[in-house]
Amino acid sequence: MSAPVIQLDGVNAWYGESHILHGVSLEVREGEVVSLLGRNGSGRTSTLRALLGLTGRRTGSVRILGQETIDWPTYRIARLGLGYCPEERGIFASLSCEENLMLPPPLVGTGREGMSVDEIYSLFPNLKTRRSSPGTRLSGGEQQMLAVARMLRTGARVLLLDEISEGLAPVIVQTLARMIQTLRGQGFTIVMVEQNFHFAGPLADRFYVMEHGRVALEFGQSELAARMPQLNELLGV
Amino acid sequence: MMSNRANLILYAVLLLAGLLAPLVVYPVFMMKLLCFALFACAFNLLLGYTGLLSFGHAAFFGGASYVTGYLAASQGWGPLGGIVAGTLFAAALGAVMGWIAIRRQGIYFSMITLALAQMFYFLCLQAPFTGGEDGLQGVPRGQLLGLIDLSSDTALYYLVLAVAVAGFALVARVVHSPFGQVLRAIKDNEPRAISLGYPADRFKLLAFVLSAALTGLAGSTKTLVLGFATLTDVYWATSGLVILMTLIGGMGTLLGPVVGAAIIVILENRLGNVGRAFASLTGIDWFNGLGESVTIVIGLIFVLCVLLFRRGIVGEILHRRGVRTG
Amino acid sequence: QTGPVRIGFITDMSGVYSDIDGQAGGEAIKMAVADFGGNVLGRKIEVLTADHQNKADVAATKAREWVDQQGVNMVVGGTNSAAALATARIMADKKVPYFIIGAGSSRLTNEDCTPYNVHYAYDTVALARVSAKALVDKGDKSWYFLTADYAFGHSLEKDATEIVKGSGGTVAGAVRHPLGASDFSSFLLQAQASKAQVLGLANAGGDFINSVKAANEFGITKTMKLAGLLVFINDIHSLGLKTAQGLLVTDSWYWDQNDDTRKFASRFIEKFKRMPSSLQAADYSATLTWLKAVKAAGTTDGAKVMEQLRKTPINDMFVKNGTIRADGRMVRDMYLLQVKTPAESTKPWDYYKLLQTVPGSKAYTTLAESKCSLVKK
Amino acid sequence: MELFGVPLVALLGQLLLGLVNGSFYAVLSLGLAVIFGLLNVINFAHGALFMLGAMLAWMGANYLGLNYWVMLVLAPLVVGLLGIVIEKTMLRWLYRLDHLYGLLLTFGLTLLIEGIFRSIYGASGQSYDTPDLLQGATNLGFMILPNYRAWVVVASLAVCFATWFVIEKTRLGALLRAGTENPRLVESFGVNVPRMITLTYGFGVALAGLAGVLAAPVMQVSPLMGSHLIIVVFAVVVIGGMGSILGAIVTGLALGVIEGLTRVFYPQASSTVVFVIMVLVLILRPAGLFGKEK
Amino acid sequence: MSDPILQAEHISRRFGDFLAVDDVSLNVQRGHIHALIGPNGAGKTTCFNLLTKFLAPTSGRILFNGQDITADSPVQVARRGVIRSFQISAVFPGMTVLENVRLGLQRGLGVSFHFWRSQSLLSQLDARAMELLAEVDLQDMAHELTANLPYGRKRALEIATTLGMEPELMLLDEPTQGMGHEDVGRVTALIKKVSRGRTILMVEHNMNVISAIADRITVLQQGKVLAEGDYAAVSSNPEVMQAYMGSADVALQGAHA
Ligand SMILES: Nc1ncnc2c1ncn2[C@@H]1O[C@H](COP(=O)(O)OP(=O)(O)OP(=O)(O)O)[C@@H](O)[C@H]1O
Ligand SMILES: Nc1ncnc2c1ncn2[C@@H]1O[C@H](COP(=O)(O)OP(=O)(O)OP(=O)(O)O)[C@@H](O)[C@H]1O
Ligand SMILES: [Mg+2]
Ligand SMILES: [Mg+2]
Repeated sequence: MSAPVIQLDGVNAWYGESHILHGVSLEVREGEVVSLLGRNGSGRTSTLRALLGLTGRRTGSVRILGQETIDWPTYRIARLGLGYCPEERGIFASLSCEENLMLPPPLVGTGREGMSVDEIYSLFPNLKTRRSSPGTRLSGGEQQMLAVARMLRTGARVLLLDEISEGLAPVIVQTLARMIQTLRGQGFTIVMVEQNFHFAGPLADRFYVMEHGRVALEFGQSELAARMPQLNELLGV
Repeated sequence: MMSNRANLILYAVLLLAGLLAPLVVYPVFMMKLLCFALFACAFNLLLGYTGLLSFGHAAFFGGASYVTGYLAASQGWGPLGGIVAGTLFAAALGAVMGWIAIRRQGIYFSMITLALAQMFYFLCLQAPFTGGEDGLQGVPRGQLLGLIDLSSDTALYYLVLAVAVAGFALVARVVHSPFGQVLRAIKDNEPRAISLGYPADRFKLLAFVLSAALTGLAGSTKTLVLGFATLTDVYWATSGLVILMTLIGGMGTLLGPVVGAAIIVILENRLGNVGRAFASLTGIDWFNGLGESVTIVIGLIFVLCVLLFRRGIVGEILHRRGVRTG
Repeated sequence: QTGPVRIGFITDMSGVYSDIDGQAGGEAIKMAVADFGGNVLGRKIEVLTADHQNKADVAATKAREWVDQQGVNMVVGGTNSAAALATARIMADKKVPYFIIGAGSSRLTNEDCTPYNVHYAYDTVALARVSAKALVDKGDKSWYFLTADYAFGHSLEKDATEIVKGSGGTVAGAVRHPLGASDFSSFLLQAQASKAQVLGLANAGGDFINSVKAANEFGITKTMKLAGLLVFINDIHSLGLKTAQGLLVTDSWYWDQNDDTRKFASRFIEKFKRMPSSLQAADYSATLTWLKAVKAAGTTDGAKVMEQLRKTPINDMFVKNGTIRADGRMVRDMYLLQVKTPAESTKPWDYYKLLQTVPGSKAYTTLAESKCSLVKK
Repeated sequence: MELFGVPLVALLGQLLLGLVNGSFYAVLSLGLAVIFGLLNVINFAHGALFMLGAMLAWMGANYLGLNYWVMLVLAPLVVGLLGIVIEKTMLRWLYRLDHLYGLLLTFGLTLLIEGIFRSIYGASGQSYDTPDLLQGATNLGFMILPNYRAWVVVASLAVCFATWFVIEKTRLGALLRAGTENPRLVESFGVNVPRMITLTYGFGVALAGLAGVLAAPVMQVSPLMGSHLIIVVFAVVVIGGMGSILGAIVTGLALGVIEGLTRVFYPQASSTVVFVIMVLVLILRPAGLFGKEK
Repeated sequence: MSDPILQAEHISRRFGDFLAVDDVSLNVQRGHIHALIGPNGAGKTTCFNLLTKFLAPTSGRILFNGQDITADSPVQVARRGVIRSFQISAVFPGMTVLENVRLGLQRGLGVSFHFWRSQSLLSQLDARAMELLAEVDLQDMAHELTANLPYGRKRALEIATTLGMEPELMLLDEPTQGMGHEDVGRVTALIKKVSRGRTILMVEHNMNVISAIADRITVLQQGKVLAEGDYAAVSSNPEVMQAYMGSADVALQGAHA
């Protein structure tokens, strides 16, 4: 059993006054692909954001690679080797597609090389053709690809992916699925928030199902079939 | 929302206070205060409810007071005519400035209004009839409709009170009108409002003109009260002052600006005494100089308000009462 | 009646004029009260001061309130003519003597004169005339004006021009600069191109100072004489002799004229670490003059005191044989001064040498010219 | 040879003088643009800090006997430090709010700073001598150009270009521009954004301080020297459009020149010409000459 | 028999050197639910922006009910009864859910510039507003502050508001994007329901939704029309599969099963 990379223990998070996460506890181990499922507003995005200290206030314990980071600033947490691909994509308008791609400074000491630009372009041909146009002039989907690609360059070893299949054409979704397989093969640790169960289902080793800012259910790939009924009633898949 | 009955009672009390004020407070001072209160309310209509921060309202305030002053002093117009003319002028000026400034949003809007107002300031400075730094002096109060002689402070006071109340009522109504609703929507999410078929810019412009007109009303009235119009009224510092009034009182609240205006005007006139009081209380001699450092004090309040007290006094009270402010 | 006799002093204490008058002016008044013995007609003398921040409305409301509520018996008005004009009307209504020190607008003794105005220190006409007259007489006949582009500047230019032409000089032209212009070089180059002998600076404060600086920088001081039409010693001080030397200015008082003035100056400087301006001296003198009149008249009643004031000539360290005219003008000698070179200056604040004394009768608008309604013709 | 009754040589002279003012506009609006970029704050205090720069130069000379060249380095540093303090203690708390608060805060600071200096040094201000090295003037044939003014132009152009290069052409610049849009996200890349912001503000106001020192020998060093200038600079910024660094620089210079020419042909308008141009630009091209359409 | 409500004739839009929409001709039949699909970056949203005049076409013209609207402003287009939704949700976060919908209805009263009237005269719209909210199951959130709604519900609210405008033609850009599955189902049904007596042009990636309700489908690729027809025709078109669905096996499952 490999070492835990991420350990959330009783994490609470707030946006302004509104209390979003109520004692979330979960654990992700080296080289695992973990998927957070849940309905809209169940708190999956917030969980990722809390992990990075991007929510308003957060309490509890967030250990990353064994380090307690609960009162660290975001940039220090990220430097531990995290790569975050946000729900709203976060493509920069004032930067060209390529500048966006090159923006994140390589993370040092994460013990892995980022993907080369060529590899990335071969993975997402659209980006190559639109490389010099302003980031937000890209279409919804192109932006999504860019957001993912951007993370792969930095040499982050833990990827936090929020709804990356969202708004993408099936053909691209398939590419992404394949990509995640590959990445897992290369030993990345991946946490993915997914609405699209059919995308996440086959990919993840373990699942956490969230509801109202809590973890409602946790199970492994093997139990998937058995858990289906429960899922149906939790997610309405 | 605060229950309407509570509101009504509150306003009734305030009105009563307004009616009795001259018995206790010095009327001229009270009148000046009312004018600035109206000024602040008009300004708040724009900042608090449309989200437009104008840094050029001095132009309307001063512009109107010059027009009124000129007509009353050199053209023998009566007070009412003067005030109406001044107000209309301000509205017109507002239409022009607004038409230009609304082309840009947010901070740009502020800078543009500031620049335009500065331009207007220079025009006033050079125009012959304003009397440059001597100011336009000796504006007669005249007779209201040829009946009531306004040279009596009390008579004038009730006229001013009436004007201020009317202005305030109008602001209150605008805020809670169908128009007001659309303004809120635009403030919230402009492209959506447009896609619903609301020409955002025209709504903003109307709001701007309304605010300018009311500001003008305040300016004209003030000229009548004090009997002169000077460059200070068109100077950018005045625009800054009215912002501060709104800020202290609480932007986006109906009564906030009134409270804010009261505080600032009192401060301007009484800072010296306040300082001496402090000095005698604390024994710190520095306070004696307070009267001579109004700018510092104003600046300090400004900074503190922005940093610690953004809801403003009234806003804070409403908030404590768990009421959503506009 | 009993209760203290109250003197109100309202001026700009925080704004652009705060150096030449301001708080220190208030202190000068208190000095005068102290020198007078602290009470008059057996009543204590109190001094109220206020800062009008160059806002006429603050000045007016304050003054009105003082009279109505504190029973102030006399008001000394500081700088800013808008404030002065506004206050003057109220004082007239309330029949309270109003000594105008800092404000220079000649309207105060013409269109806007009142029976209670005493225009005590100077006015723009006098300043313009004295410089113009004295210089043209000395042979500097051709003039060019650098004028602040608003009423004040225009009137300075107009008054000076009349005299220059009147006494056989010529005016080559004038260039108008906006108030508070950041850079005067372009205007000055135009002035230089005129080849006139004198450059009349019809502006004040920061504008004046910046014009002089630029004039130096562009070597205009080498080809033209600079005449400041409204200059206070504080301006010279902040310019520094190196830049200001040779400049011609007109003023109503200079600290280094005689023992009396020096005595006052030395008392003043130890309080404020700087020499008194003519205005601060005037504040002192005005207070004294009024108190004397009150004593003589045996009352603080405005009308009676004014009467007393008009019939007694004024003599103290500020003015010799000054007289107050029907239009409220206090007529006194004016001085044309030249700024010393750093070499000539032997002690701190030793800035001026006296070129010429112009009798009041020649300096000020004569009653004949006056547009004041109170003047019977 | 004449143009509208103005000798052409005189005209050349006026052009040059315009350029001098233009350089002040350029440096100031550049500072504003840089700050606005990352902080989304219109730094109203820019004028006051410009004044502070000049004041420091004067104080350095008077109290510490430090010469112009020392202060030319020192003053901007001090102003920059003050800026850093301001950002860390005040501005910082406003970022999550409407940008208008930034404007209001800095407006308050302006009053505060100017008020303080006025109560200490009085309003009429101090005069600061031209450094000996740049004393005197050069006769260009068509005019006598004081050496110092020539220096002002050269120095400001150098500073402007350097800034432009860093922001538009380097990776640091790219980070700045990204931070401009979504600082939280950039931070999640492991970039220490808070520090980046602080330093940017520090740098922006340091530019104002520098302009102040450059101005000290030319203008009277007085507490109000900044507030007159700043409003014009705002107009300049609106005309140029805050979108581009280069825009800020070019517009600054251009307007300086235009203003200079108005002083010759129609002095009465020289105070308003910039505003008039602003109006025209807004009508014809609302986003500003170099602004990106939103 | 064909009765086109919206016709785009050879419209193109270029951004700098890049042709986002390249000579597209579109013919939307009255009463149809017309789906616009295509790979990311195909130009769907851009088409929407052109048709609603949020962007000006570089060339080509647009007819609505036979009238040329190529020169109209977005507001004018909206007033003709062409209402759009956005790919990213568009609501008024600072207002309550009810107020959101009411604002849509308010325009009908034509009192929006009446700053002297009381807003209480808007309450006459409340009943209608509640109906609309009920249609998207938001009735019991009517007095919530919109900002506090989760994303999916915001989308629903947006649609309700759009419906309130009684549009003749509705353009929906990915209406089900980011919705929970039960929401998707509900919204699909909703669209079907409201399509009666209306025409709908929608961008959608979710094949189930499309197969369920679309009468006609236009496939865009790289700014050009690749194919047009009903679901059967389009989904069996080899080019389309190649370009869009990748391989046949997902053809019917699509991205969001
Ligand atoms: N910035 C914010 N301010 C206030 N509340 C927020 C904010 N962001 C999210 N919320 C609220 O927090 C709750 C959880 O949101 P979150 O985005 O984590 O849900 P989610 O599981 O990601 O669902 P989805 O992303 O599909 O909407 C929701 O009720 C949402 O309204
Ligand atoms: N304003 C713009 N400037 C430059 N290019 C743009 C602009 N808007 C869109 N584009 C380009 O036009 C193409 C079509 O964009 P559009 O948003 O219409 O795609 P889409 O079909 O909506 O894709 P998605 O399904 O991912 O939203 C994309 O390549 C995009 O990069
Ligand atoms: Mg989410
Ligand atoms: Mg799209």
